[in-house]
Amino acid sequence: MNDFNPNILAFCCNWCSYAGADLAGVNRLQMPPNVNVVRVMCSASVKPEYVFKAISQGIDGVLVLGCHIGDCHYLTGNHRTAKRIPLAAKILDKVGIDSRRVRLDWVSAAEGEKFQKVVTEFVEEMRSLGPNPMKEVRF
Amino acid sequence: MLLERVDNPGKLRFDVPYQMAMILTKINRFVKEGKIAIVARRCDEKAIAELVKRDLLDGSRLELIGLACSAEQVEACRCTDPCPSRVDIGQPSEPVKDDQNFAGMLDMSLEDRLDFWINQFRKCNKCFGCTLNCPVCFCDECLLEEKTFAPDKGIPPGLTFHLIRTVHLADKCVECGECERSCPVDIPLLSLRKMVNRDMKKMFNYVSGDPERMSPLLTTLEGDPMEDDPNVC
Amino acid sequence: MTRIGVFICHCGHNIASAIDIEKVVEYAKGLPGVAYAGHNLYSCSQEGLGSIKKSIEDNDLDRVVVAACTPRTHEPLFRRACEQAGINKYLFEFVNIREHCSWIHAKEPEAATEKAKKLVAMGVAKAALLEPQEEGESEVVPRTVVIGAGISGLAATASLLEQGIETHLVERGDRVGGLLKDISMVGPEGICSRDLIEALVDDIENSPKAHLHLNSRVKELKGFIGNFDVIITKGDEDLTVKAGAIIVATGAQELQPKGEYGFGEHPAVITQLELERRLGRSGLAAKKIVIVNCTGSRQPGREYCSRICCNASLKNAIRILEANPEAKITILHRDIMSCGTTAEALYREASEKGVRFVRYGLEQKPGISTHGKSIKLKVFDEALDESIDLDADLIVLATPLVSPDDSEETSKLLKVPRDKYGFFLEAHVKLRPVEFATDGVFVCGSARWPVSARESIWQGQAAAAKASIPISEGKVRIEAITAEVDSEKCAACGNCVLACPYEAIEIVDDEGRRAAKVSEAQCKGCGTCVAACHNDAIQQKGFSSRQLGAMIDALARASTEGTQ
Amino acid sequence: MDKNRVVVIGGGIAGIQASLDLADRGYEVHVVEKSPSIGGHMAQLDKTFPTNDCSLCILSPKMISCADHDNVVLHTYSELDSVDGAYPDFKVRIREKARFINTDRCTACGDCIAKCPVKVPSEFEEGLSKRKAIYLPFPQAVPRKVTIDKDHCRMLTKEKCGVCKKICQAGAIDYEQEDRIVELSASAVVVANGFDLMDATSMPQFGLGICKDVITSIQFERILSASGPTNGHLQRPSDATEPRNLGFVQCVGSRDAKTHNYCSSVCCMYATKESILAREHAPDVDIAIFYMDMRATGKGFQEFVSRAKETYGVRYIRSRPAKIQPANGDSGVLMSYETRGLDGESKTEEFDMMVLCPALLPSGDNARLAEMLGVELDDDGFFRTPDLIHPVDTTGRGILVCGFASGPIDIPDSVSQASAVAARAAELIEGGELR
Repeated sequence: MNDFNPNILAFCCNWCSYAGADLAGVNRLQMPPNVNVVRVMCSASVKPEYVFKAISQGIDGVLVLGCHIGDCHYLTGNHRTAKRIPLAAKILDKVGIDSRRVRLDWVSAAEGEKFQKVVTEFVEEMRSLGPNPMKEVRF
Repeated sequence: MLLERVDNPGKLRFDVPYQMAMILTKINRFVKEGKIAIVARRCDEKAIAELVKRDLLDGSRLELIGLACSAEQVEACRCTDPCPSRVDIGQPSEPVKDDQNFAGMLDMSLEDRLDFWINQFRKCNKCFGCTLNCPVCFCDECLLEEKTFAPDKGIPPGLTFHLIRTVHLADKCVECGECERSCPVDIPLLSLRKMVNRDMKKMFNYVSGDPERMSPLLTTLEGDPMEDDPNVC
Repeated sequence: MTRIGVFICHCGHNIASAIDIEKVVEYAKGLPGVAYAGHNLYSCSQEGLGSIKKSIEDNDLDRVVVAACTPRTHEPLFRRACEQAGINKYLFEFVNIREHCSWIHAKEPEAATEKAKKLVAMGVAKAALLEPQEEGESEVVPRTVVIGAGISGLAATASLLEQGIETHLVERGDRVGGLLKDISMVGPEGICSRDLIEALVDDIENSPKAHLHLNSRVKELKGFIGNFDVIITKGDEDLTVKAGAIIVATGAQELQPKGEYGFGEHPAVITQLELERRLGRSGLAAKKIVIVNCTGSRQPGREYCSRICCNASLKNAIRILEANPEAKITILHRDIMSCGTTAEALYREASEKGVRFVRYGLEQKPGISTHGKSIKLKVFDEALDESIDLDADLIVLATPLVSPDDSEETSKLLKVPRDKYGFFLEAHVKLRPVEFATDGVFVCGSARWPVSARESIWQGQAAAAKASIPISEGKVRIEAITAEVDSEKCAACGNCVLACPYEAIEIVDDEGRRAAKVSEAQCKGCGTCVAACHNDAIQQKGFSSRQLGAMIDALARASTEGTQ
Repeated sequence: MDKNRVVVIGGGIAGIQASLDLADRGYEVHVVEKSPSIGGHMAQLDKTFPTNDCSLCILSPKMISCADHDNVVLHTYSELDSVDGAYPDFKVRIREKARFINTDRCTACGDCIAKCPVKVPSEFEEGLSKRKAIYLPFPQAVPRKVTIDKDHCRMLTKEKCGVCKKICQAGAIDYEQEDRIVELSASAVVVANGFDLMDATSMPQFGLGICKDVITSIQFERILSASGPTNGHLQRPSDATEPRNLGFVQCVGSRDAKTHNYCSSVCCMYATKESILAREHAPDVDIAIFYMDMRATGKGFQEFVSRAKETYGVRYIRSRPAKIQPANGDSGVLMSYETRGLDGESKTEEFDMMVLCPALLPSGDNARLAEMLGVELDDDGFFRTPDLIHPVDTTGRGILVCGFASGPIDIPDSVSQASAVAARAAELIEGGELR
């Protein structure tokens, strides 16, 4: 197994995913220490700009986690997320960055285990992709 | 040129290489009343539709005079949709079947593709020609002139700059090609736009410039997402 | 330069067992803008909070970062401590190194320590750019408008008046009472509905704070919670009422089942509401009565169950039998939906009194044939698994309540959503049943979903409670974490207007310059508009793009430059 | 002047909503909850019908705002000792039972829980897993303070152990703590003490307690819950395997002349919800619901049932099972039931797992509480609300009721009743403009 340690940014919405991450902690669900959570009020407030900024600066992967469709604390915020983030991933692909470096998923406040699963899988995936090539790029 | 009366229409030239939608937004600021007739190619028409959607133009005050582009123009723009909904001037030409200019880019490995684009973007001297001449770029000041998203204010501006422009155009680019034409260093921007537009069609069945599709997709509830796997759409 | 204080919590063993607190403290000291870094055994204990407050004063700190547990439970506590030490509470940033670090990386102390450093660096980067925020207030007009004077609207009005709140009750008809006007007795309790209405109307008529507008409609609604302008129109006259809250109680109507079971063709085929009218007037001559439940409901096109019809059928069957024990009553049904205690007791009573229950299926609906005055029904009885014939001299169709013809108009006027059947859509099906997503506008009774008189009344009272809250307080608190627009940058493209789930943003024209404007009283601070803006012209306070951008920079920097 | 005070009995969703509305209305609210955390039965549910919203996701913010509200005082792990006086001046004595924890010091860090050697069946997990003798009932408990179960703690029963005290760095353990009595006066009292699940072992024909794979619906909620004892994996108790098929039995002990006449109102819908969720967890599981009348009267309910039938292939069988008995060995059950029609026949079908939907009973405290408050219960044991114009008023002035305490009712109706209670309390307190 390779020993590359990806550096990952995760946006979690305050009401579901951040709470789901908290629950994973409360239940002491162990997972790789590569994911750094930024709390936002709603996944719909995550600008694609943030994703691009992170990837362009060499962060290896970006997770965006929100409430399940229908559960959004702000009624329908996450419906927008569901379009913006996959599109951002696709755009990265167009310029030669693996779209798997950006992943959107839904984690509810009761899904500590899902948070663990998403984090673990994503870290594994980033490990297999290797370092973000943008790390080496200087403009 | 804004004419209030046309006495000798035969003298008018219709092959102005400007984007009419963009000009309209400027005219809009000082012509507050009355109807404006405008000669519009298909791309003008679509750009106008995008601006009308966003309430930046008042559609009811516009009368479009449809201008069909010539075969040479179609060829030059690699245009796949050259014919306005109503042809008043010119003869409709056959569209380019499928613009495959970008096919080569998609065939590249990710590594090569990144190399390719990085080399392209390194040429950028941040002249903002692509934004200033874009008919659907409507901000007065551009956020790309600020530091928030492009940490080094220098030239060339880095990858974020181009990615942000790309995502902003995703639900409104009408493939007029003005960005590419106005780029002094020949970055193949139209190809990038076309690739993303194809994704938009595939992911959300969304086509910019379609007046039937009333909402700017990325901000509204249209095209409802799938619950189970958010990454499939 | 900022003077940030960073406090790392041990949380007993909880954090300290996996994370080397000393190292994190040392690292924090070197971060830009940090004037002090320290640690506490339990930051949230009295001692911990005391030491944070003392450090703020001793070191003249202007921003505070606590790295401990989760903001979801502990943020208010630390914010309060900041406030007590004289720092605006929005200059506080929480870093979660317990749930998100020590607890989930318990066996990797080194990696956990490194991660904690990154998280602290990100928190500090954001903290440096935090700005003080004020929670605003806006005045509330101490008056309500209730639309619809059916039983639910009456109950809401009576409750508001009883609480001392001035109320305008707007009814489009010439009498109050709604559907109950046609019903003589309310079941299952068996209460005279006229008494019920009169009791409520007496209350209303005797109150100096009540304004009843009959033959009137709401023509226009503007404004937001605490400050609505309602234009009530009657004939040619318009009246503008300022109100703090609005209650929508526009009710429902009975479906007229054109063409079903000979309705409209044969005089002996009537709806349940017509049966109610006849029972109220003179009683019934008919001896053989068949009631057909679920006429026009629970079928394709109108899938829903209208909730109250089964109980009405049971109540009326018993009533007919009480007046005329010789009557033969058959209820054709698909399921008897008598939920709860009293309704189920009614079902039992009807069975005991001899009402015949025949279950039919949607696949084989009862067939009807008429010969002069007599009517024959052919029904496939699912329990017997065979067809039976029934003679009837009166057929009663229990049809569902449907939304009023003008509900679409009402919905556009009040800017409140409807479901696919035209009933109003509440803010949350489970937990906000009488609220709309729009603050200050409430819904009750059958306008939301078919309900019994009892339910209508308590929902009316519930809506009254909700409406009374901002009025009794006299002001509404405006979220500090709202969106704000830089109108210089705004291109008025309307993306934010479309994106806002609360309709809190509009494009306004300020001397020729069009720009988006956020109604702070309506904004919930979700930030959906922020991500929709192409020009960064709209920002979410406390989560600005500069702040989040700085966190991303800090993380990127930590990975390239390391955290040593 | 002191704020007007209202005492709310019960901290489930009805009590929480009533408290929030009353507190927002400006009254001082004292919530008396018998268990260590507020949240009630709703906290135990995985999802809620008909939208399948995650239950705790929507409840937890309300629990937190209740605890944080300046006008709310929570008395958890508490009960009413007595109520004297009458409207508008009730004298209420609340007994805050000893938790043996100094709650000012406890940070719920969990060190003590990790080290406590005593395990007992978890009430919250309906006995499907164990908790310690010092415990938080569930991770999102409010308040976040641990409690020592004095019936099982070794130190309190045998004076041996003391591990928690040694490990607690906050010094929060207090084995000497005694019950505390809080006395206060109140203008109104709200009863919101919810329901108890009927003990279905009293009906041996349904096999609960006899067959390992017969469980109650609330146990099934916990099995479905991602944070429950099986982490949301659909498993039957006997051998922890995924069942191939699964049955639901409706009206266990309800709509039944021998036990309880009434209909519990919510079982048809939650069984439908649990079926859909089970199919989502295990797409191949075959599900049958045995019922008498399908009762889907709420908003979106009928469509929900149709979805279960059409999209998820749930079989709805109109029949009342006669007997559920063990199949061969420890696992699975045999169910005998009668099919409908004149030539109805007796059938026996084997199920891997059976979920009972027992009657939801008036709280066991109701008789004592009604006597203490001087109000009447109805024939079924719920609080009587005879006045149609005041549907949340009991027979005692100033004593209001909401949620299941007044009769079988679902969550949205409990919530709107709770708000109605706030309106009625406000009417009473504000003195009445009219009378």
